[in-house]
Amino acid sequence: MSDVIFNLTWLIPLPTALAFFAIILFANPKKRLSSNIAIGAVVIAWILSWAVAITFFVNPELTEHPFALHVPWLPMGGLTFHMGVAVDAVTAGMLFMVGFVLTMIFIYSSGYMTFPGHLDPSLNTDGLDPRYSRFFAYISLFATGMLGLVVADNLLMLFIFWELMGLCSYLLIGFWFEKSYPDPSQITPKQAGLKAFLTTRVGDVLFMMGLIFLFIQANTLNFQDIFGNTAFLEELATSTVNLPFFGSVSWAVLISILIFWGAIGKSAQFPLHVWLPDAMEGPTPVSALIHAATMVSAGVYLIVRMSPVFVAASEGVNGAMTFVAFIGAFTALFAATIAVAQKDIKRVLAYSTISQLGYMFAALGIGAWVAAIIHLLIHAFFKALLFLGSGSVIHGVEHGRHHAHEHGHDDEHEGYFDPQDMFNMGGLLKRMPITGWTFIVGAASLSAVPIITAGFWSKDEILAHAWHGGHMAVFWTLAIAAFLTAFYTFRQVFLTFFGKPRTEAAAHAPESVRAMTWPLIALAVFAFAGGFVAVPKDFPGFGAIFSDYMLHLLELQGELYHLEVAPIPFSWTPALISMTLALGGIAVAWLVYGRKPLAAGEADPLRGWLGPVYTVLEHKYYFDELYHFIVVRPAMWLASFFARFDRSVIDRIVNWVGAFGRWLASTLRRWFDEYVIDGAVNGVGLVTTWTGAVVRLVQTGQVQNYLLILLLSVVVLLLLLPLR
Amino acid sequence: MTVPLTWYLIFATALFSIGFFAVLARRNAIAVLMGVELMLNAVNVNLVAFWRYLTPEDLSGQIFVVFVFAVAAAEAAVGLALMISIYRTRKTINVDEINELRL
Amino acid sequence: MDLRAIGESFIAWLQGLGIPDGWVLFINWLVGSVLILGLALTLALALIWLERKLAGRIQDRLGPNRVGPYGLIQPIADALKLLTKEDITPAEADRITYNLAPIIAVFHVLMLFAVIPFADQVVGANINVGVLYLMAFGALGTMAMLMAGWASRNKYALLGGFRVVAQLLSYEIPIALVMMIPVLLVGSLNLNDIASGQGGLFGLGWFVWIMPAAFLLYFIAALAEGERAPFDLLEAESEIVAGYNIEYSAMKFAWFYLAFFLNTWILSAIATTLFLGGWQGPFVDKIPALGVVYFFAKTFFMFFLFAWVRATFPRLRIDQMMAFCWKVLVPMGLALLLGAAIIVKMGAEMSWPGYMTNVLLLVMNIVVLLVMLSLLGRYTRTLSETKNKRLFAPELPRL
Amino acid sequence: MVGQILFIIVAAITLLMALGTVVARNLFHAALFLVGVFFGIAVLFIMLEAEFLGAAQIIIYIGAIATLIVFAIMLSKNVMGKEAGAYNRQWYLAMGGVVFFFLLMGWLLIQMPFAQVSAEVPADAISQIGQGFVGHFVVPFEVASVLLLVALVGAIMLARERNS
Repeated sequence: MSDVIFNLTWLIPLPTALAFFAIILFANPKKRLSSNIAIGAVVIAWILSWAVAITFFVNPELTEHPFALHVPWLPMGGLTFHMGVAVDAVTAGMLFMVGFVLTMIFIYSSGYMTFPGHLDPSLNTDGLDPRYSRFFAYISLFATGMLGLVVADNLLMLFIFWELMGLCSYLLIGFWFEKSYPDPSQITPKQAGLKAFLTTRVGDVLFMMGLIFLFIQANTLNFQDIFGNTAFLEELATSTVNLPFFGSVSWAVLISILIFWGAIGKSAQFPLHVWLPDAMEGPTPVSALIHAATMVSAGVYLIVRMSPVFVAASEGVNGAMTFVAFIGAFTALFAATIAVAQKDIKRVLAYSTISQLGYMFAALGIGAWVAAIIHLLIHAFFKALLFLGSGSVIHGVEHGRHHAHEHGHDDEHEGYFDPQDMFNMGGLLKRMPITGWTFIVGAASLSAVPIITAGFWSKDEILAHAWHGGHMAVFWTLAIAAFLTAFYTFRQVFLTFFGKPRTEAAAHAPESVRAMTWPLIALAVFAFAGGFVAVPKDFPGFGAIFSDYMLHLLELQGELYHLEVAPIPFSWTPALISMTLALGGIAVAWLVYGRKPLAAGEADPLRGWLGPVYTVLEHKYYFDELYHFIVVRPAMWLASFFARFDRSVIDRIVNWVGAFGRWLASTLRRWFDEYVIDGAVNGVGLVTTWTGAVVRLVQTGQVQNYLLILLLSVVVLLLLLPLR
Repeated sequence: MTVPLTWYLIFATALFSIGFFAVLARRNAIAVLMGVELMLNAVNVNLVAFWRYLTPEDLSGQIFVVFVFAVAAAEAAVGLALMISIYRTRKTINVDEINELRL
Repeated sequence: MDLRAIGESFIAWLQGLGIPDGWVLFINWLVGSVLILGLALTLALALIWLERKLAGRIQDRLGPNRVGPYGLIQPIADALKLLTKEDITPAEADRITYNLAPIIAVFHVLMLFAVIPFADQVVGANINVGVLYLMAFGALGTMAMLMAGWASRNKYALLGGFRVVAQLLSYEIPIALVMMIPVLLVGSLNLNDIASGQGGLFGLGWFVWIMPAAFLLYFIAALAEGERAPFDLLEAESEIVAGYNIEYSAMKFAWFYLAFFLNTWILSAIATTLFLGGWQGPFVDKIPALGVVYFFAKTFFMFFLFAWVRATFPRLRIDQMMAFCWKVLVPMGLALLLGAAIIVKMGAEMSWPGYMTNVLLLVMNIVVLLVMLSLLGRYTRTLSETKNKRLFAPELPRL
Repeated sequence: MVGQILFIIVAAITLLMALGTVVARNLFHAALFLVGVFFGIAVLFIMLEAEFLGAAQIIIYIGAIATLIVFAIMLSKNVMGKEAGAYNRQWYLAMGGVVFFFLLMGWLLIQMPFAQVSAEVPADAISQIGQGFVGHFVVPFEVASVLLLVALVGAIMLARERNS
């Protein structure tokens, strides 16, 4: 039975791919039809992925023999790339999450992608975005990429789907490419898409180099062939290579670091994190789907997949894992600090995403890959929920603004009204109860409110690992980040939902349509309850009820790949620290923003208390400016230098050569032309005429002549046979 | 099996040569087509003889003959249709009078 | 009373005379051939009388009744008359071809007798490609008529020759398709096997019961193959004055005449073998000689049907004849063959009980027949509507 | 021995018929000789114990192809007249080439050793052929059917009266 279901695995990415082609080729003019096709396809994919995932969950013994199915694809000399699918515990978990989240966001999008405020309303015919169909085509293609990435059984396919997602990300960030802002320093969707694409390109190039090195070493890119082969991993860890500047490192370290750069780019880790906040220029479902739940977590997924290589990399020289842990922990804290000072509702969430992904990488770096994958899954649920909630809020505020505009309560005295600015909101809980409460559930989960939220269990797992493994630096970094997380999350909640409306738009914001609220509710359930798969076994009370199922499954899988996944004993110290920090963060947020809600036009109280630090944080540590200075400016300067060089040196040489050529030509022309060229042309003509006259005799136009010649040739050949 | 294989082959060669002669020398296109049919039949005889004498267990030889039948039938149908068509326009089907392809 | 035993005892007797084996075989074949030939020629006389008599009765006449009792000697008298008449060859005729044509015409029919199983194992040549053999020598007949039509140097004869090609070649396709169906059901091309595959109590195993549409199709196509009314366009007296055999007279005409009647009888015999169970009948397993009786009874019944149709139906127009073949019979034959193939194969794969396959085949046949009839009905309705609308319809709807 | 005599008789008749096909000035006679050749080859097939092919040869070549050829002769020639100049100008060259080709091939064939096996033909040869068509040779079989269909349509299109 399970085999029958697993044999369907390869079908999972197919419906959405077909939906993409169907929409692009046929359904484009019909908007509702397009969205229905896309939703139908993703629902099929969802059913298939849950069928596969649940089949896997109920048969834990399958972990010993993961399902794999592949067919030959690209023969390359002696080797053949295989195209195939594989299902193991990680895949099953990802399928469970991805299928569900995709479906929820697709449904949400069908409500969200109504006419945006910045466009000319005269274009509006049916209340839908002018490129509604195209949007669904893109996200269908994206869904294909994500599902394909999850089920792929080799790195080449993974890379292809990875890049496919990159493309979709670019297309979707710049979806509203005609949008522009009065403030020229504010990034437009077009620029944001370009920025995301180019930034991730840095990581992807390094990733590809890593893949090439790995392929050279392993002669295969199939997961099981690489990870199941301990001898090979051993060899990878011991054989070394000499690099300039870095000296002698093992192949494992080189490959791991290169591949990790791919993850850094995709998951927006420091220092390639700059694209993700700007990616918020895309439609909010895209932010939820790509830049919170699925694509950015693909980096984490990749590193989880590659864990055996990373473990091998840290055997001799303890380089790769430490690097991962450092990048992760640093990013977690770094992004959390920035998030504190943002005023755009989506940017806060974007930095929060970066921060949470940092958590996962930190967990991977300290070897707690089980905790990382669980946090990945749970984070996807609540972060998707938060993003969708923020989208709902933005939508509501925009609608409220239109409403207020029509009724003469205009508050656009500053000219441009930003519907994403939290300081323009307030008191929305009353206007949008479903959005509000689900958002609060997501926020609680993100802030890791103890015991009752999913986020608590997964985050606690990471902290416990760090504590138990003695990685104190990592532990404290993450702990501070956890405090900040709780603070900025509830800062957001209080600013948005509590107090009194600070603008007319917020005062008139309506609750969103049902297509948007139902996915919120569904996701809220998971954001709340999903964590119980990660309750440690010996946690008092709960541990006995929830039998630590996911951990168990993943541990079995770890054994398969020879990863050490000894379950850590529960200890109170880190748990209490994490509880305290989370509740403390919420409490501080309440003190600052909740107790005395801000009035309209009032500045952030933090600005006064933090002073210049706040400005630095508000400007994201000036990273954009830094990159502008060290990368963009030199590149521009170099370009203009080369342009000048081209004009002043190369052009002159060329012109001189040209002038000389013209002189030479005019001198030689007559003589050369008359005798050589004319002679050659006439000669060719004569020879052609003469040859033609001779050869013409052969072509009689009569088939039988030709056949006779054929016969005579065959006879001659046969006669030559004995002479051979 | 008293007849040696070589006899069949020589018979087929003779038939083939006769057919080829018709193809080479007859003026009428239908006669040329008949020559082609003779050649195809010679090939069939060869195929069957080889099948019978070399690989009687494996019936590929016979199967190939059936394919030759199919090709011959298609060739006859299209060829004769062409001839009728040419006859309508040129009032002749003598091959040596049809030399449109000459320069 | 086993007929096979008679043959074997004959062989044994010959061997007892001390004749070498090769010669025994030769004599055996010779005797068999002579027997079959004699049977065929005698049959022809009977058939001519029978058909004329039947046609007479059906058309409310007496038919031949002057020579002999009930006119029984009439065919012999006719034969004698033909033998004594002047044998004319047109001056411009292509002599060899002209003389060869009637010989081939009779030759191909007589060759067909060789594979007909008159009773169990009583076959001239029990070859394992019997059905193909029938088709092969059936095709030879076209050649004979074409030769006759061309060699006569007569416009009507040539037109007859054209019609021969058009009609016989076209109707060979549905008849070949439908002849393949019993082959499919039995799984053998051997005619004796096909006949013995239709056993069963009181003829319930005859293929006509489970493939009635196929039988009907065979019957219609056989009418055309046998150049019989309503498909006797090849010789249509009122149009092309007897067609390809217009110039033939005396004995050469007699050959064609003979070939015509024997052909009809052979077509009946094939129908009997393929669809009516051949020599099968009650108690035939006890007394094998009964098989001959049953076989001839069924064949003559079929012949009676042919004669009946000939005596009652008017002749078709040539375009109707062609259209009927290509637009009705061929699709129907294809549908039947495909359906039978699928059902037989499914039955074999899923190991259904035999009656299940048979019932399905019957249902399939009836469905095909009904679909065809409803299409034809719709066509005739539009035809009559068009006629009603405009009295002088310039163009009839195409079938 | 009997087989050899039989073969020689059949082969000789067939070759004479083939020569007749090539030599006959009257195209219709040529076609009739061709029918004789086909018949002789069918006999040879049966002598080679390929009864299926023998029957198929008669059905297809005599029943269809020869009939078609005769039909085409009737449609395309002045039926009542004789053909003048049956051969083109290169016929002596062709004759020489063909005879030389035959001698050369015959010489080569006599030299050639063949690994003959003397096995019986399988009893279910016909069903094996059928299974070959829908089994190992299914693709060529389908291609052949497409070829025949295309030939059918093409022949109709080519031979159709243009102005009707």
